[in-house]
Amino acid sequence: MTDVVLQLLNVESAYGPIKAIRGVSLKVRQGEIVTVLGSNGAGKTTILKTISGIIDPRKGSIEFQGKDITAKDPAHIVQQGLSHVPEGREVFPLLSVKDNLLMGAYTRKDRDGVARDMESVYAYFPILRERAMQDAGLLSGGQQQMLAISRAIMAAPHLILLDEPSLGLSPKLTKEIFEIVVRINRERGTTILLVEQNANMALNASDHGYVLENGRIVMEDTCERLREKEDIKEFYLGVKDDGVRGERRWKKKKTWR
Amino acid sequence: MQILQLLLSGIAQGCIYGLIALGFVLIYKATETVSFAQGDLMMLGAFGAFAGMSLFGLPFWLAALLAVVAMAAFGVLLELVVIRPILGQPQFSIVMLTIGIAYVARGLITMVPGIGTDTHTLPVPYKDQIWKLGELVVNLEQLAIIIATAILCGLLFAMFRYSKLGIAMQASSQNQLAAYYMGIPVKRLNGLVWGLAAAVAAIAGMLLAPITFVHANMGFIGLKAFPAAVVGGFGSLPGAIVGGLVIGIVESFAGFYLPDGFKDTAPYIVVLLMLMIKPNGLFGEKLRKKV
Amino acid sequence: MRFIFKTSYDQDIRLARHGGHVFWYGLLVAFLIVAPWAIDEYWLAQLTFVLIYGIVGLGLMLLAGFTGQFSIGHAAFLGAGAYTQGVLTNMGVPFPIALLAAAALSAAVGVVVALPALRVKGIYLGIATLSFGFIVEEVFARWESVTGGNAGLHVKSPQLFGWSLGSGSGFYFLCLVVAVLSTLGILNLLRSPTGRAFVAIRDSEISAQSMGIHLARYKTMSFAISAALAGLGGALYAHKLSFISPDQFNILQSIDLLLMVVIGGLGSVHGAFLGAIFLIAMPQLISMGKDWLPAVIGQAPGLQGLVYGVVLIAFVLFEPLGLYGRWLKIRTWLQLFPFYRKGLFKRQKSFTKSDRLR
Amino acid sequence: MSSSDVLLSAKDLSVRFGGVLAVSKVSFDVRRGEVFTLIGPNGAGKTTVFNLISRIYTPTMGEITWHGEAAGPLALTQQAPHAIAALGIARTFQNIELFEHATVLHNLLIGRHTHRQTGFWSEVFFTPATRRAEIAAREKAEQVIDLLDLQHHRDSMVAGLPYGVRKVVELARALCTEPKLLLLDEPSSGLNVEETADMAFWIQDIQHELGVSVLMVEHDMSLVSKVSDRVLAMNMGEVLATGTPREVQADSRVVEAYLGTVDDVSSLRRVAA
Amino acid sequence: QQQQQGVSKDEIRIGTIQDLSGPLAGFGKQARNGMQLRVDELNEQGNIHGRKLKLFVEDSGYDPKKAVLAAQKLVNQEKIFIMAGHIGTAQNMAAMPVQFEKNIVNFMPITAAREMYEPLHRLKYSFAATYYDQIRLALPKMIKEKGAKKVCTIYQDDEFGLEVQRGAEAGLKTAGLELAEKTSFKRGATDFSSQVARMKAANCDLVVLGTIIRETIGTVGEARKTGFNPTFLGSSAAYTDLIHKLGGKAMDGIYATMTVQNPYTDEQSQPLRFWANKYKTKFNEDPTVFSVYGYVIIDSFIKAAQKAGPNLSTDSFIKAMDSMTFEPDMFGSAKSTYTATKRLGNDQSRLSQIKDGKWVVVSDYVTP
Ligand SMILES: Nc1ncnc2c1ncn2[C@@H]1O[C@H](COP(=O)(O)OP(=O)(O)OP(=O)(O)O)[C@@H](O)[C@H]1O
Ligand SMILES: Nc1ncnc2c1ncn2[C@@H]1O[C@H](COP(=O)(O)OP(=O)(O)OP(=O)(O)O)[C@@H](O)[C@H]1O
Ligand SMILES: [Mg+2]
Ligand SMILES: [Mg+2]
Repeated sequence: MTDVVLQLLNVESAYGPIKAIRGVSLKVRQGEIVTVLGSNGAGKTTILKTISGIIDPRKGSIEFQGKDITAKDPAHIVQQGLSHVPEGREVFPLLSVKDNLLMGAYTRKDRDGVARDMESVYAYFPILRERAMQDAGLLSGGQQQMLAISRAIMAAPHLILLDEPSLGLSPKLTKEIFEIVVRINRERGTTILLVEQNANMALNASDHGYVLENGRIVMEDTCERLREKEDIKEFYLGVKDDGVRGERRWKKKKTWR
Repeated sequence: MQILQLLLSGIAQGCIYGLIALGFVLIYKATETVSFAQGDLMMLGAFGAFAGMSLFGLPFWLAALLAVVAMAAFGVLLELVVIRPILGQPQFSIVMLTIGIAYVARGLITMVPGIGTDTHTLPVPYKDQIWKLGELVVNLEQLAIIIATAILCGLLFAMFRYSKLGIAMQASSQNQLAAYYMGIPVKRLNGLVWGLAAAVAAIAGMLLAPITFVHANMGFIGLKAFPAAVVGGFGSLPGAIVGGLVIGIVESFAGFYLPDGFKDTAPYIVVLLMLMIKPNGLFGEKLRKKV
Repeated sequence: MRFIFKTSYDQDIRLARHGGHVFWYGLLVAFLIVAPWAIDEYWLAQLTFVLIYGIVGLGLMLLAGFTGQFSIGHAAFLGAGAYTQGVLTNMGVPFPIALLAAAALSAAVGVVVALPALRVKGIYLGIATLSFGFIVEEVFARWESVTGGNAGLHVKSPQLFGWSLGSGSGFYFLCLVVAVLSTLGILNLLRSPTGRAFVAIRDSEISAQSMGIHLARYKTMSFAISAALAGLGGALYAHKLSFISPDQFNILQSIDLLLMVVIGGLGSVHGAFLGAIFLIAMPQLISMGKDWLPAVIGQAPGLQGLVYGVVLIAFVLFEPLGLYGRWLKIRTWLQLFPFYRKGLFKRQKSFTKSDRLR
Repeated sequence: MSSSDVLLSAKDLSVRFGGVLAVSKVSFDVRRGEVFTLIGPNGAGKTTVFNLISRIYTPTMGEITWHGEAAGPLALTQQAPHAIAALGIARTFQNIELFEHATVLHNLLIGRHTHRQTGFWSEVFFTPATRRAEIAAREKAEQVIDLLDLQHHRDSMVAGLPYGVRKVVELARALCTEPKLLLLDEPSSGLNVEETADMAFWIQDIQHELGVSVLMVEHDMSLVSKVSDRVLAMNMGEVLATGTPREVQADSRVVEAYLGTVDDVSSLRRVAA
Repeated sequence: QQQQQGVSKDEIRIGTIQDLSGPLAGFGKQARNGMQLRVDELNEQGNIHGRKLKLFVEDSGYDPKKAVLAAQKLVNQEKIFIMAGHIGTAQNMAAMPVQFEKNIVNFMPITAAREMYEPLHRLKYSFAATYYDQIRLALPKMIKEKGAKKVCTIYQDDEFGLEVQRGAEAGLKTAGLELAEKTSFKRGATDFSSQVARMKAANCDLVVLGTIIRETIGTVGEARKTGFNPTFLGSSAAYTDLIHKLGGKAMDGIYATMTVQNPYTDEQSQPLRFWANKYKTKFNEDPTVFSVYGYVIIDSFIKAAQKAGPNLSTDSFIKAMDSMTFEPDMFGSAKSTYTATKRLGNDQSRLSQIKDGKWVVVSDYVTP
């Protein structure tokens, strides 16, 4: 299983004059879970948005399943079998929860499959079944996050881009979410590109990881090996010298900067 | 009897407002923009049917059909050329665009030599026919409007409520970004919506033509349909009809019983009262951002 | 590119950010002062109209561009000012007092409009103001004993300390003074807590409220100031035209005013005046262009509307930030020359979200 | 605990939206100078409690009393929504509600609104007093910028800031109102471990150096244990448990509903396999 | 003596402001064409003391503000000698001060409002019998002929409609009657049911129409449908061929006052038919009364300018005008005379009726 599902080559994106990512190259292989770590404003969200065509890159190219999707219409890209769980939920506030889910399956033609997936989504998040007829805009923050993830599952895509799926979820649900992510990956063979602040969880769930700083990829490795790195431990896992750091008020500079 | 007759003409007039308001609501529900061009699209549709009948000598039904189809195509084209390039910009820009489109439509028609500046009649087959129910007089032209309004409203309502397409249209109006994420072809749907709106406008224009005649400024009646849409609640199709009826009936009675001048301002007074009592109209959802 | 190193808070608060500003605005004011001697009567009259509309635009800009409340009935305020001025001047009330009364009465009307407007937003607000505009127009037409009804009202030329300001340049200076003072007032307001409160309401009502901003009060205030400026403009307009009738303050006038601020550039004070220049110059340009076109087109009725619409569409399509936005780009280009990069102003894809939930 | 210690007390709060009882008979006290945290599963009603305090919703039952005034207790439910900030209650929002088309500095200055001293006409003429007031407002805003390390973003438009920075800006804006009670809705969501640690320091600084009481909703248990004095756990609108962070985390119902039993995250791989 | 503005050795500049984009764009265009036709005729066939005519047209869109701007442009920029045939009451009211400031005559504006010659001003000349006079004079005659008992009016809620309504009141007074019902509508209205219902409820047997085209048809049509059949009397504003062209059979029988005759291209009178066809050839559309107005205005100007002599100036023009008499022409207008104190050519009109889809003159000039 080494065929590459998604490949970014030297991608550069900008908001007006501000460059958000510079020369990012990364690869996602079939059946893998790949994670991108990085602090605030590193450009993680920008990478995902560039992939799904929400932002047009200035330079570089993006290939999905061997086809070039650089700067294509987002709807077209999604129809190729790629689904994106955006930062900030982005539910359809005035549609019912059920209609939101149906919209998730917009690109699908198989009614039975959709109905089956609807059931499995309801099984993952029973609260959604309970609120099926409520306007999605009235759900609590976490409930909306569940809905956003479910919507992506409903699309039955080859590749899911997850932007901070655990944002605003309770500790219990956070764990459950990662379980679901891993399960979807194993059971359906869905490839996943994951952006997450909860590095501990992300590194545990994923196969491969990239570290992004100031719009550049500064590190890339398997997750096992990444977990062992000192900087990762200190800045992303927060496990190292708790005592020293606990009293220190000044940010220690990361070594790779 | 007097009251019944007034009620009847109020209802007939109200259906006209409702019919135009349907167009507003259609566009609003599907794109969340308010189209100031709806009245002028209506005018174009009426001119289209007029051209078909008197310039090319087509029979009414054929001309009507052609006008609707042509207007639908025109709507799609319009979307493609002027609206799509700024799709995603604040809705207000699109509202401004529709004002521009209205100016252009009116200007273009007025410029057609020998036709544009004149008033014309559309020789519909049911012209000037009346039914008498006892002392009540029912105008066939108005009856046609009432029936067509009911049918259109039903169809559009069903589309938005039950069809995947209709729901997707609403989805793209509520959150375009998310609609793209779902793979909804937002642009194509948008084209469809404008095509549909133009077709509805054409139907309205042709139904209206026997009553108001065909002329470059007939679109201004749209200004009365705004209050109708607001009274009903801007996002609601049945609301548009009910709002139209309220306005029509109020107008009719105000014209008969109140001093001069009230007939024309009554709709606007009703709107202001409505907004004070029920800011979202009769059928509008109570909307509030959850934080 | 000019970088400004700030060394004191004053620098942040000042109206003119740097020497360049002082120089260019100084030049502009100097030109405006010598204008009556520099340009011929016709153009001076146009310039006067620009100033008058600029004052009205300033008010609408405050309301629509800075507070986010769109009014499609602004002509009503213009009319309120114009009629107050007309009636009072004809009664012999001294000019400055009539002018103040016009502004005050318009402001009062603005407060009345704000009442229903407080609870509604977006399109509902638009229709509420539109309705109000219709009703006010009807009042002008019906209240014949005061307004002269549809026959209209002749307005005597203004007198100030025994001087007649009716003449071209005298009246021009009057408009100039009012315009400059209103602009300064608005600029001051915008750099103070009140102005910030307006912007806060525009961006997020819910957090403005949680910051302690009394939504109702500030919206009302915005309507009142906006109406007062429209009233001032209306008063000057009444003198400039010396004849007012209800249909001068109809929906088309309101839409023109709205177009003016949009084309000028929403959310900038410059935009109000740029928009006014556009509004006045446009018909002139069209009628000039007419002669160049073949008669079938050039002489056809409706051409003006067509061109107007096309220009409006072109603006929205190519310069959504309006004339001011265009100017900013040109300025940046000049400042960066020759280092300007092509992609600098490339528009990113953007996406709309429901306005209904705000 | 004497009653003068209490800053805000909620008693039997309930609110119903259609068929959903979002908050049901919730009572708690926030004491002066403490960090009080609400935890609970998604949809438990935590944000709704905040919205009740900041008067975005009105409770169907129960009352909230504010003890921050010298004049004595005040029924918060009688206050207008915009009056809450003036009492000294500032908040942040779960989904971030900033003034997008304004700079960070501008956002903070709006936070100074309740402290404005200038009148309309003095602003129109920009009198020296107004100028002085403006400078004073800026000085205060700069202090907050310093405290929260926002120098870098002072003049950036909020619309272009990354999620994490916006969270901090929102906190800064709330601090600019010089509150007595600060309501923080999930301050650390979207922040990584390092940034969460910074957030913890800031909350402690706010508590100790500025003497502001904090009422917080948070899902990150490490942050909760580090900064909170007391914790209240909710589920389905009702109170599950109250106590020190340690006590609440040990509560079996809290564990079951909120924390989850599978404790070892590395188990994920095993689940997968 | 200063050089007269707008008059050079070989040219006289005439300005006009028409509605070319607003609600009256149709009329505006026809009036302009009529004026252009006469200007071209003159330039082709001769001159006025060696001077050709040049016509400057501006568009007001029926908006007073634009009318002022247009007037300023014509007066200050194009340096016209005279403003002729400016359309619209409010537009004229707004533009006149601009003209008068520069001593420019407002010559025969296309509006039948009294303000066009009242109060007396040396620069005002008007040619159209006012709506007020038309109705005031015609109504008593109609009442007598039809034996009407109850007279009602429906009028457009603007200065035009009000003039008709005032004329009706004045006319009724001479007949010793009062208005039985008074209804109005706003410009652009399309629904007249409640107004008609009110007049029907008042049992009116004669209705004075302060309406223009669509409103005339709408009102009469609605009345016929509901079985309400009084005598209808309109003003010259309702006297256009569109009434019967659009309204069809239902319009038969209504009366209107008029000052000039509609130039049907199959007209009986030979010169009129010739003229109508010439117009049609040139502009590719049928002429209307507005074309006639435009033509007649320029024609009158030419006559007066000829009389004023080679030294054409505002003063000499006024001097010539104040002793002018225009004889009845082929369009059916009455003889009109001007003096220093009488600035309305004549106040008379004839009654016409629609018979078999065509306007037919049914009375001679009604004199008081
Ligand atoms: N709309 C925008 N306009 C201008 N700059 C932007 C915009 N959005 C993002 N940026 C800039 O791009 C950079 C990368 O942002 P991005 O949102 O991709 O970061 P991120 O890694 O996802 O951060 P976070 O963890 O906070 O979500 C940031 O420095 C940010 O300032
Ligand atoms: N305006 C409203 N209308 C209807 N239901 C609402 C409304 N506001 C909240 N709810 C419901 O009330 C419940 C509590 O919502 P709340 O936002 O308080 O949850 P929360 O505890 O903050 O959850 P989270 O941790 O996910 O943010 C949810 O089930 C939500 O759907
Ligand atoms: Mg991000
Ligand atoms: Mg919450």
